[in-house]
Amino acid sequence: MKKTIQIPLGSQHISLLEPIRFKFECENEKIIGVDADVGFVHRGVELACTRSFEFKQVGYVVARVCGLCAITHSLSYTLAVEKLLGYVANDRIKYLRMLMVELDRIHSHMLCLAHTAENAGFEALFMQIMGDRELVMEVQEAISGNRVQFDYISIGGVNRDLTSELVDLVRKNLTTLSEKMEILTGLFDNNWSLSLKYKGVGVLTLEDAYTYNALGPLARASGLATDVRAETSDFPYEALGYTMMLESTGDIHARNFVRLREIVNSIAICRNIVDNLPMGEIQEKVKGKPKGEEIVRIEAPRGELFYLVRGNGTNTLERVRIKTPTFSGIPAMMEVFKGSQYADAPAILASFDPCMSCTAK
Amino acid sequence: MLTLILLPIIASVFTLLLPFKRVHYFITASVLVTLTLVAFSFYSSTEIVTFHLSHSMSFLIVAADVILLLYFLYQGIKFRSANVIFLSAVQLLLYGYVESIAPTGGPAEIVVDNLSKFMFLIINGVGGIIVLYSVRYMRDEPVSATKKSLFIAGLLLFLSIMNLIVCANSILLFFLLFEMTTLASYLLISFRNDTLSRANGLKALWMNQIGGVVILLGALVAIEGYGTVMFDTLLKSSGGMVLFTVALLAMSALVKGAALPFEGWLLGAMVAPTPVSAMLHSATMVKIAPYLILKLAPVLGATLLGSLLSVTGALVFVAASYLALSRFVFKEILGYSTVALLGLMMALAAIGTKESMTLAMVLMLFHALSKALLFLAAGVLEKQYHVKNIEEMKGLVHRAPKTVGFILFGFISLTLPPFGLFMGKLLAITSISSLLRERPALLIVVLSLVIGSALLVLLYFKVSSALLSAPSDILPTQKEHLPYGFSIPLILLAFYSIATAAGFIIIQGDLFIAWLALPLLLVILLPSMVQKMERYDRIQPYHCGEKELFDAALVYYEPSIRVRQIIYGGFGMLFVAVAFIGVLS
Amino acid sequence: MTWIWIVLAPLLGGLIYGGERVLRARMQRRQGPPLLQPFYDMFKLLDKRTLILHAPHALLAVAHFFVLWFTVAAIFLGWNLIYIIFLHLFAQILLILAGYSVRSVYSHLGANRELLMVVAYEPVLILVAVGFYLISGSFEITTILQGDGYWHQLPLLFVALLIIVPIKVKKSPFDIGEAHQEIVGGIEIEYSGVFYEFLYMSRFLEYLFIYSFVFLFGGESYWLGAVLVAGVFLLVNLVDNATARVHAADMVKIVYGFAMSFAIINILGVLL
Amino acid sequence: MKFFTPFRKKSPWILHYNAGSCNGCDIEILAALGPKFDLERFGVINTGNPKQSDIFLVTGPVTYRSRERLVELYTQIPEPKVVVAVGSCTTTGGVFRGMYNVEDGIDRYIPVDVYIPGCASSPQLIIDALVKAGEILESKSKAIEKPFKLFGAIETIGNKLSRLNMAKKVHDDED
Repeated sequence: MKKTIQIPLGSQHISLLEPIRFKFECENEKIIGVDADVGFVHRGVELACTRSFEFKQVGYVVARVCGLCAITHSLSYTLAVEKLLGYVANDRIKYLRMLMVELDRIHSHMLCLAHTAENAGFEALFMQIMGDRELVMEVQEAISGNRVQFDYISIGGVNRDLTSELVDLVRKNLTTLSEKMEILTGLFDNNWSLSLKYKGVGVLTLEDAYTYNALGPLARASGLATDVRAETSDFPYEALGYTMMLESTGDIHARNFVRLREIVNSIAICRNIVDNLPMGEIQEKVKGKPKGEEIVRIEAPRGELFYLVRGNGTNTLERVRIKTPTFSGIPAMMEVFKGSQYADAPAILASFDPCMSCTAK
Repeated sequence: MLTLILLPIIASVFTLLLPFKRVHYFITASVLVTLTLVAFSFYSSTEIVTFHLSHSMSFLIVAADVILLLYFLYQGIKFRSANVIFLSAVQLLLYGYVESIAPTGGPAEIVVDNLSKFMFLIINGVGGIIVLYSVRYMRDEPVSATKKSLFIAGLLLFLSIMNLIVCANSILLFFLLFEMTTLASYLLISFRNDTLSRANGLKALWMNQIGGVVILLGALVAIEGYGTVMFDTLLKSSGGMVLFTVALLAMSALVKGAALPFEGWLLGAMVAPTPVSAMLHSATMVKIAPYLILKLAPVLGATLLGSLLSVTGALVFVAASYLALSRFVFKEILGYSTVALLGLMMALAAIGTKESMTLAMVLMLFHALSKALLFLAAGVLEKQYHVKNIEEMKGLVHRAPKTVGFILFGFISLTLPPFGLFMGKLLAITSISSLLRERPALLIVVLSLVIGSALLVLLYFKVSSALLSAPSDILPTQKEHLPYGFSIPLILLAFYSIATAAGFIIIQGDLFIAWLALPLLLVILLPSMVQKMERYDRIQPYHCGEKELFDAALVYYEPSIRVRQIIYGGFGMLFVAVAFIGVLS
Repeated sequence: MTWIWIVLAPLLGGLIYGGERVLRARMQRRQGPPLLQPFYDMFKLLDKRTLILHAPHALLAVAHFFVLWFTVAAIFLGWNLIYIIFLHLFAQILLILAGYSVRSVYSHLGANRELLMVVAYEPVLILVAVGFYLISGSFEITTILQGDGYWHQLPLLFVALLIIVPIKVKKSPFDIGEAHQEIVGGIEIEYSGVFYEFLYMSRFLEYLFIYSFVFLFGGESYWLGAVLVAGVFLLVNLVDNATARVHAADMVKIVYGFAMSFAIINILGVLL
Repeated sequence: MKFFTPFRKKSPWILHYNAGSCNGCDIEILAALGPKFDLERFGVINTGNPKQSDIFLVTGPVTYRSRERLVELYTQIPEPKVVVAVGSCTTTGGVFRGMYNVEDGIDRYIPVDVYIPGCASSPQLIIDALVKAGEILESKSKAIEKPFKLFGAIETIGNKLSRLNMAKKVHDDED
């Protein structure tokens, strides 16, 4: 007796930004089995980095692995190469890089929140968050010259300086944004229909988070305290007001809340950065060719981003290995899908904030 | 009158004597034509016919009753069924006592009134067609030729039993015939003689025997209170005990009508060959239930008992429709929907106003036609395509367009205007609404009517969806070969449905109702327009850009065990409450 | 005059829909499309190449539209309310059959949900009709419209109707039948060109159908009816913009738990 | 008909497909639908369903596995239709040009009407392109537009079914 329906979700689907294909085995609309396929976006970036590009270009190539966390990709790569070359950036460069990463985190989290709301059928909330998000986009465009692919970081520094007008703009927009965030937090907490759609839905338990090695906001929403910003000392996060946001329930609501609170935290960090910006050069000459092997971990908006770079003393690198946070998020996601309703699937998917182009490279 | 009863008996003898060949078609067809004509002539005449039974006949009846009960007892012992043994013994004792105190003489034992004439129409019109159909159906059944003949002869005999039961005026005669229908269902359900059939047959036996017991109890009370066993005398008298008798008889109707919690026997009956399901368990035999309530309705109207009965019936309508959604076997789905609609008919009959009784009769007629059609079509699917399960029926419209067409027609006639079931429900809402001010309890009936109808629509279209779901590209549909033995009964039934629907509209004389038939025109026009669509290009369905085809299954709702317990417990209590209220009033 | 209204019914519904899209955009702090956008869409759809899956699928959508039009015409002509509800049910059934008739998963899911919606709102509609009957003594719309305002006698029934309006006009929180992010429009997914046009226009007629029930609560005072319709229209759009889509099961629970019990309480109140 | 053509540009419904992009352009399309840029002013609806779309927005350099889906979706859009290549890598392959799994732009598979440069294309550019696409839409006829290459399912069905006119015609042309 066949009682199950197969429901496809993807590779093209209106609730998806990127191609990923799920095949749900459902009883009525209750999901009992999932089959996932993530390889639609594979372009072969890793190989190309060691064949067709010189190591100085690779920073801009790996940024194209993913548009949402482009800045963290180029930062990780740059840091790795700088370590190979024995270069340590000055504080101003560090602060500027951090500023961009945190701004990127804000816009990425807001996009995720908006997308989750849209996929839960709440169009007005989507519009509201997208409207507020433009405040960050404006700042990013003003600082880097581009809205999405910033190409801000280069080996030995950053490409543009932060002028005092820009500092004013950052302050102004972030103040407005933090007011909006309070409204949003209240909305996410109190809306009756959102609580039906979010609370207790798509629960990733702490054990599952351990088992499947979940990273980033979704691990923190399950109560797993993991954040590279607290674990490494490449950047002075603790000094600039970083706190780790933890939730315990692990449902969509918790993930949203981790993101909401991280946005608030990132706003605070950004303000601290522009308030305490040290003086110094923004671009320094770095000489030599990378030789040896180096590992770098950076907290991208979706969790730990891992880079391995190996050079052999020539202009072309020997190996670039990228491991992205979504890669380990997908098995966890498949586990969460089982037992939930198909009607929730798009919202759960969006709340995991998967980045397929990161995963498939 | 005699024709109706004797002709099937004679025909059955002929069927047994003559070998299983074309001659059976001839016999059954001629029986069908004669019976239908006679029933019609009865229906058009207005006189009320009565018969007195002679003394020897009465003796025969007693003897038949005792033999029958002893046979049940024997079957109970043979298959070690405690329920059957116990109930048979109780019945034997009760029957002996009742017969000993039963008064003799009095009014006629057989009265053919308007209600009986109406029932004749259903029994002979629909039943005859089913017998005709069963000739072709049995040809493919893997049993011996004698058994095939026996089967048809049995069905024919059953017709005459039914013809007699609807004009029985004596409760005791009614009891005998009631038990004979029980016997018929027992024998026909266990016809295939495997373990499952046997078990279901015994289940049907003991459940129906509960009905027998309450009838005897009713007779007992009637004799004690009024010294009569005749329906008409009883219904004319007044006073405390009448309602108790009526309550007991109504309980037997609930059992026969497979109202919850007794729906088990009717569903078990679906293992029997399809003509049996069609004949006994949807078209004719179970109609005894609403018939009995209709007979009792003059007393019931506006009493607490009447309200309780109609509420029970209405709740059965909802609950059975709901339970049906969890089923997969096509015939079981039909069975559940029969249970549901019988509940509705009883509810309407028990309200007891003239209008609601008419509506109950309308529902009976149209339900018999539609359900018979559906069951026969289900039989065709079973024999020709070997599908029983609705999951196997996906896209069957391509393989069997004709049969599927008949099934869809059946569903349409059960749900849409201008067919009788729809009109019946529609008018019922109007007529019950006008009673609401006096009897607020009927609000439950209105509600159940609406919710139940909605659930039934859900059910039917769940099945239709399986039949219709076709892939995008239309290969030329295959020509379906439907043997005449199957197609003629189906066409006859469809024709009857349309004709009666048209007749009903004309009788109503309401222009609006005629307008309601207009959407149907659209449905009829659609197939002819299909040809014109050739010029449009075809595409594949959208599957998110993927190329593989995904297969959808049907929705189903599995009530949890707890919900089931609540439903059965509730209906058990309602069943007991009927007797209780009867005693109180 | 009535006949002109009947012929123009889809256009009237289109205006309501266009107004609603503008209103929704303004509520989301956007400029939104022009008021006549639904008509632009209609004309564009007429000009597309028509691709179909198979003939019955396409034709059932056409039948759905015409039966729905007939239903709306019956409302304008002041027929029996119960007949109208059942005619509407018939139109819905045609649509659901269309959804089932193709081997497309989303279409099937949409049809399943549409069926659930029918099961949810149909009893409430009938109860509303029964409520009108109890006050006015007739199911005929012409008679119902002669009574004085019903909303003070049937306040809870009005609330019950309010709950099911979003189901019928496919608005959050009950837009489960369409649910673009889940099942990409449900039944309408496989339609294109002219045949999608029919489904697109039947949405306009649905607006007229359900809002005319609201209008009836005004009774003989057409002004009151119009005010009620405008109020409900605003309210429904506000709620649409303040809620996410709930599950199908939740919808059934809400409708049966609240709308039905309100309706029953109100009717019992009238009766006793 | 002449009467209807002006309405095409007033209601361009879009279908968005990511054929291997870095999702930079995709989020910009989303931003363009948001309240600041508000594409719905122009009557744009993101239908997500090829059968009701007029404009096919493609992002990404077309990876090996997404090309079949690309063509499948393209054939499901009824004519008149316009294809917009969003972003540098969609038009030429961009930074990914020459990578082993990349097909260097969509115009190897389907005819493109509007190319948008930029990495990533900004919402303003996307709006501009959609307006342009609307104009092109007006000048198109209802004649069948075929992809340059067909894959798998459509081909086999085209062989099997003479009545699947569209696939058949395309197939005949290829032979």
